[in-house]
Amino acid sequence: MNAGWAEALPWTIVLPMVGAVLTPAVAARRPRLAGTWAWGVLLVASALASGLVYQLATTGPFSYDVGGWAQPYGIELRFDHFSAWVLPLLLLFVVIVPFSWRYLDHVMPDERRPAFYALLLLNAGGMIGFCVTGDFFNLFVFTEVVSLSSYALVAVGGRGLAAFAALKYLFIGAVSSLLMLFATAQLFALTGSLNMADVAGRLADVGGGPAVMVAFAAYAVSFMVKTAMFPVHVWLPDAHAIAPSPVSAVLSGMVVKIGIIGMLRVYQVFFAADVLELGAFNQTLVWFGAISIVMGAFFAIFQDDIKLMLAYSTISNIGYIVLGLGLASPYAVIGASVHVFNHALIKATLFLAAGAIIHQTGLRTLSDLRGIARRMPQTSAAMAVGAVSIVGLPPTAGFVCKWYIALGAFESGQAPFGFALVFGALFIFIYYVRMLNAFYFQEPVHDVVIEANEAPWSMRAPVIVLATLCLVLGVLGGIPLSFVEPAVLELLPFWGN
Amino acid sequence: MSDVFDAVMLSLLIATAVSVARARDLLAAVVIFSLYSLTMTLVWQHRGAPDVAMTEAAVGAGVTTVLFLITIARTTRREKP
Amino acid sequence: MKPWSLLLVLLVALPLVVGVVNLPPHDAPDAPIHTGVGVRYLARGVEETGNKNLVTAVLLNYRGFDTFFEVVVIFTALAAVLALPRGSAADPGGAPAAAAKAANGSDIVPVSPVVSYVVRLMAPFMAMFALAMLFRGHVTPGGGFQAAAVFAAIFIALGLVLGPTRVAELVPDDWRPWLQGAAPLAFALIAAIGWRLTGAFLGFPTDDHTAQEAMGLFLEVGIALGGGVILARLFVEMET
Amino acid sequence: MDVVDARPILAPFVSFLCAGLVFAVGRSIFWRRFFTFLAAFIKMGLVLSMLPGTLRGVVYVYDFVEFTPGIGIAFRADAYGMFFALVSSTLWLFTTIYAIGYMQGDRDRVRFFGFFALCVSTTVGVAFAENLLTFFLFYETLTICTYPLVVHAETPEALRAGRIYLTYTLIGGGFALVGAVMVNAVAGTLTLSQPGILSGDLGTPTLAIIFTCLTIGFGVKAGIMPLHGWLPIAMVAPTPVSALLHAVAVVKVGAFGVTRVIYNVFGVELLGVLGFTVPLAFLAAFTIVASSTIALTQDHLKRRLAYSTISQLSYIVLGAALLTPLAATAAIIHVANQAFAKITMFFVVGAIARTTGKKHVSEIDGIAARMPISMAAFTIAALSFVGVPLTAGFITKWYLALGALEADAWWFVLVLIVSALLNAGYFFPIVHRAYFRPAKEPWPTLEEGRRFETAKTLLFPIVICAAYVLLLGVTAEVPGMPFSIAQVAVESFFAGGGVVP
Amino acid sequence: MLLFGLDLDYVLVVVLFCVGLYMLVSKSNLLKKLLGLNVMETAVFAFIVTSGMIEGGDPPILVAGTAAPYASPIPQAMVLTGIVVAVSVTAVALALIVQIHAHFGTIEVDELKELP
Repeated sequence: MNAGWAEALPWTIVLPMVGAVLTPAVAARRPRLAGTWAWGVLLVASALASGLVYQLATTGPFSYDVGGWAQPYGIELRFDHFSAWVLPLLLLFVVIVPFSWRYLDHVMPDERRPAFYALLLLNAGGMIGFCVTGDFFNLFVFTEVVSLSSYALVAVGGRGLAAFAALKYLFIGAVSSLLMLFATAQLFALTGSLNMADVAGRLADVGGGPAVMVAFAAYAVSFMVKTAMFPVHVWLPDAHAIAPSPVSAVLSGMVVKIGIIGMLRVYQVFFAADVLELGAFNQTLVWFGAISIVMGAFFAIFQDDIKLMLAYSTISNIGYIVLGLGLASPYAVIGASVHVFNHALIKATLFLAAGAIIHQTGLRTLSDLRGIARRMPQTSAAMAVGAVSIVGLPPTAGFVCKWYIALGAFESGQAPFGFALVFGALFIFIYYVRMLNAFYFQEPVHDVVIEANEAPWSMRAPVIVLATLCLVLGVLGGIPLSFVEPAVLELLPFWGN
Repeated sequence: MSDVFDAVMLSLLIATAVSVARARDLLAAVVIFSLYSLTMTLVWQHRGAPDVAMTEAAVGAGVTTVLFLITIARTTRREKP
Repeated sequence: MKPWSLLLVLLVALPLVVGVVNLPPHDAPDAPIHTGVGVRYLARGVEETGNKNLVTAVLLNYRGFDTFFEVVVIFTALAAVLALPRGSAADPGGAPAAAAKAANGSDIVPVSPVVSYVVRLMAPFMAMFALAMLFRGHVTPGGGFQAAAVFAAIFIALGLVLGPTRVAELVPDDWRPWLQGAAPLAFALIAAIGWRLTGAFLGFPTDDHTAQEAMGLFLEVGIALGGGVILARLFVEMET
Repeated sequence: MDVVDARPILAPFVSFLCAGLVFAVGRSIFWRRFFTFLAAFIKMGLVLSMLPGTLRGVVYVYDFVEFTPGIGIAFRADAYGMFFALVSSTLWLFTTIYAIGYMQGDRDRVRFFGFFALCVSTTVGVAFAENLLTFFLFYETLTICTYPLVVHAETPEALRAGRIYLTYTLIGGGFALVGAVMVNAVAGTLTLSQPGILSGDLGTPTLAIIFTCLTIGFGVKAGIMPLHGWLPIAMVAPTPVSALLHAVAVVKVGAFGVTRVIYNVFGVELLGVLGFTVPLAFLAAFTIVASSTIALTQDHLKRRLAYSTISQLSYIVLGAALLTPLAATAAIIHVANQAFAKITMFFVVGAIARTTGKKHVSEIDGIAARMPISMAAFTIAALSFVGVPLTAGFITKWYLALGALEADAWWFVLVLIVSALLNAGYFFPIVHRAYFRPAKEPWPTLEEGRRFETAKTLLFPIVICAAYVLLLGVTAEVPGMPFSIAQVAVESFFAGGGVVP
Repeated sequence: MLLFGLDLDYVLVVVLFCVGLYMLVSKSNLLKKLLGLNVMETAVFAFIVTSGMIEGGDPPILVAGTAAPYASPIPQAMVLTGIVVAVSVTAVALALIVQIHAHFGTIEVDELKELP
């Protein structure tokens, strides 16, 4: 009854979960086997995901009824253009995991590796589920799986300080999940159903009362917290800086995007029902986005620790995406949705390269890492490519989305935000120039930097692959853009233009 | 009659919640919290949700309270003002 | 009273109150909840799932996918506790904390004989009650989680009395990682079987009641066992 | 008419590939030189092979990738693009020869030659850009690729120069991006193939914002007066970098951009109506005069040349701003004239610094005795800048004056005369010192067995470029030479109206 | 039960939510914050189950003793899952608190802030 690859939809979610559950069992005797096991599971999952994307490309969005129950009665999994983000997400995981094999040597003793890789797999599975589910309560459960594994992954590396940062993240994350649960309950009380498409239908005849407004507001605030937007971004810098680098790459690149994809899902439901007038909300999104860009870039300039600075630049890039969404013009939303992927790719490159450098030298601040490029040429080159692409300069992936979001800004007549977008990001380049100068053009100070040798092959290969992808996608950026376009145009009529 | 029971139970709940907040000694706070869970069990039972009542009793009052007690054993018992 | 936090609480509270108050009255029979999706579960729930207790029916059958990942969340909690670095700053290697060691070398915290006798006396009855809850789950209130919680309670009580290491021996070492994952693995297995039988992931065959019964029971046992071991292991890990 | 052909993308790709190879295999000196020369010759071959077609009015087009309908990366070798590509690829060849000689025993040559090839590949990319997106893409990549060259010496003031260079060019890049995006939003298309894609009814305020953003964006690199600050400071870079980049590649990209905006984005008729180019023309005129006066005061040879570059570039901007076919021809042809003359001067200054270590005007008394050929070339270039007949410079000034008269802005002719005098003012003292002043202390004599004054690799490009200056001066009317390509380009710009000479 | 026109059950649930939130925000002891979080969680579960109630409804178990109208089973299933999730989050938080105390020797946020 389901078209070819659609059968694989539930298994793509369940596979990483079962893989995670089995990791302690598989790696009981030899803990280091956990890494290879996790990699294998992710490879199979990405094979399934590419089948799903192929199915999406050929026959358009499809859905899968779990348990055989018809649409509103059981849980429906819906695979549409926005959930195609699952494939690049898994591919990034497939690249990040090999990096972590050698990286974990200086982070944790071996017997804790199975638990770490279990958490990583659970995180991946949770995010796949989040992007694919078509049921509100299911969305909440997947958010919990992702959040819980993220809290733990942050605390895995350091000692007391990491635990404190993780606990701050936990408290804010738990409150935001509670708001999401409250909004789900509110919608359930109003419509009597949990299936997104069904709720949209029933919401139309419920009409736009204050209760519906509060439900939307609760969802919006919850996703704003999850994606670390301007007023509620406080938890992100410490959490992402203290976490081990592969974890920071996962957190900054993908876990933060949960809020964005959630917001897109909620947009789809509330606008299909057409019960809310969204001009004011879009405007606040645009303002918060713009402030996030400038504020993230501004704080990033004053950091000396590389990873803390990368965490702040995540806030700035999330501001991009939110600004794009808030502008609600076709080009801006296309640019924002593709930037979800591009930013994940670039941020993964930067964090892994920084991780490799920290792994080899043990130093984290810019002033200590002077002249590292001589001894670690390839990693520093990847860092340079990442730096250029995060600011959005042309030959790299970041540029194309910046062009589209700016185009959307000018097309919808909000020119000042176009200017803020373009020049807000240049702030951050001041730090990157300092970094590149320190890496390439200054003499090393510490002797550990002088004799540092290039990262081991299993760490260098992922970094190089990601860096080349950053460059290649700058030119071939068309593929994700043309892929996302139909979904955005299908969504846009509801935005009133 | 059931409305009066409802009102009393919910106000008792809020009273226990506030006293958990005010309790200085962490052990006392945890014990009051388990009392809070047990009251909540009664509320569930009254609202026609026996399954939830039993889970709340077993998991909410049972396991959570024990975990809190273990943590207090491993950390401090007094809350500094 | 801290003014700033009061302000924040009010800022959050007011919209919630506004939202909540405008809902249809909470126990009105014509509220959308009772006229929405729930009607079908109440009307045809029993003969479609074979469960008289509709909550269990919804939990395991209609919305089994939710419960699958709820069990995964519990496992995540255990994985998190296992992944965190343990041990105090003094001996960061995560060696069992010295504090738990009582004076006489064994790790029994001195407990009065009355308590230990009562606990050891009560243990079998608690186990009996847990099994009852487990097997009657599809008829009376109860089911996997409650049973899991009671099993864990037995482990924890015995652990307090006999010392955590003795209790840990109850679950043989090379079995432990498999038992830990019992719940999600059970769900995955049932999902596979359901897929073969009915062509839908986690699909229970609506006509064949015995198969439904067996699969439901298998899930309940899986959840009880898995949940119990995980909660007990949480206790043991937090203790040492 | 448009012919689909892969050569417009192959030309930039060749030197991009060469950069990759140099980075990969650069350790061995032979292979590095081999690849650089091979790429230079192939690029020259590709561009020359397209020349006959361009002269016949054929335009080679190649759509590389389409992001979403209407926005993508595409290449188009129209007459003006071909002209600029021809100039920069020939000069890349000579500068490579010069750089090999100049960088003898220097450090980090792999990095130098790699980024050097990258810069030229982006310059040719800019020349062949079919739409503003591709143009901007290569424009910003050029900024990033030139940064390592500017800070090549890794001395504190090199880093300071690099930082200033980046601040200017990136802020300029920001304005250019905003302008390009507004064009895309307002006009719906980005193509540079039409003689003007904006229409009058978009409202003057929007058009004014677009014009200012684009002019500031490209003006930074074109060194128009308030935005020129980075150019003199960037002279700290090694001479081949100053020669090719700050005399040809980087600054010409800026001027090329301004002319593209005037001719292809706005179009001559619209600008005639709107009158935005009048203030631009005044600004250009001011830049010509002001930077020439500053050049008078500069004792450091390279800084004097830098200020002379700033003033020469504004000739191009002025020519474009006059909106008449003759002035347009002058503007386009000046791209070549100024390039060859300025590069000769930089080569000579570099040769002097390399052989005698003298960097200041006051120190080169009587150098002609020691380095006769170089100084002869320098004199030819100086004559060309002053505008003496038979040299390339004369043609530009001649057509620029005609253009100014055609646009009945007679006072521009005055500006030209004043600037010619000023040019004489700061070049002739150098020539005078070199030939007629006795050397303060005897110049280090030729080592035995050396027949020429400096290394052959330095001397050969100097002589060739000086010859080119004369060649361009003489062969204005000969078909097939750069001047005729300029005329084909002007025809396409003024397809709408105006008479073509 | 209606009180000045407001649905009392729902309002009390929100009040409970605010007590929990206040505890989480204002208390400086991490354990107290966690207790506040638990109170908030139970408050939201109370809201869900209350919304599933029905006038004089029996639990949705179709055996001899019970008769229509039945309380809706879906909210109860949601709350069951919610409680289990709440326990897991609490367990992780407690593990972190033990870790913080082991390293810093205190679980008061005010003191933790002063440490480097």
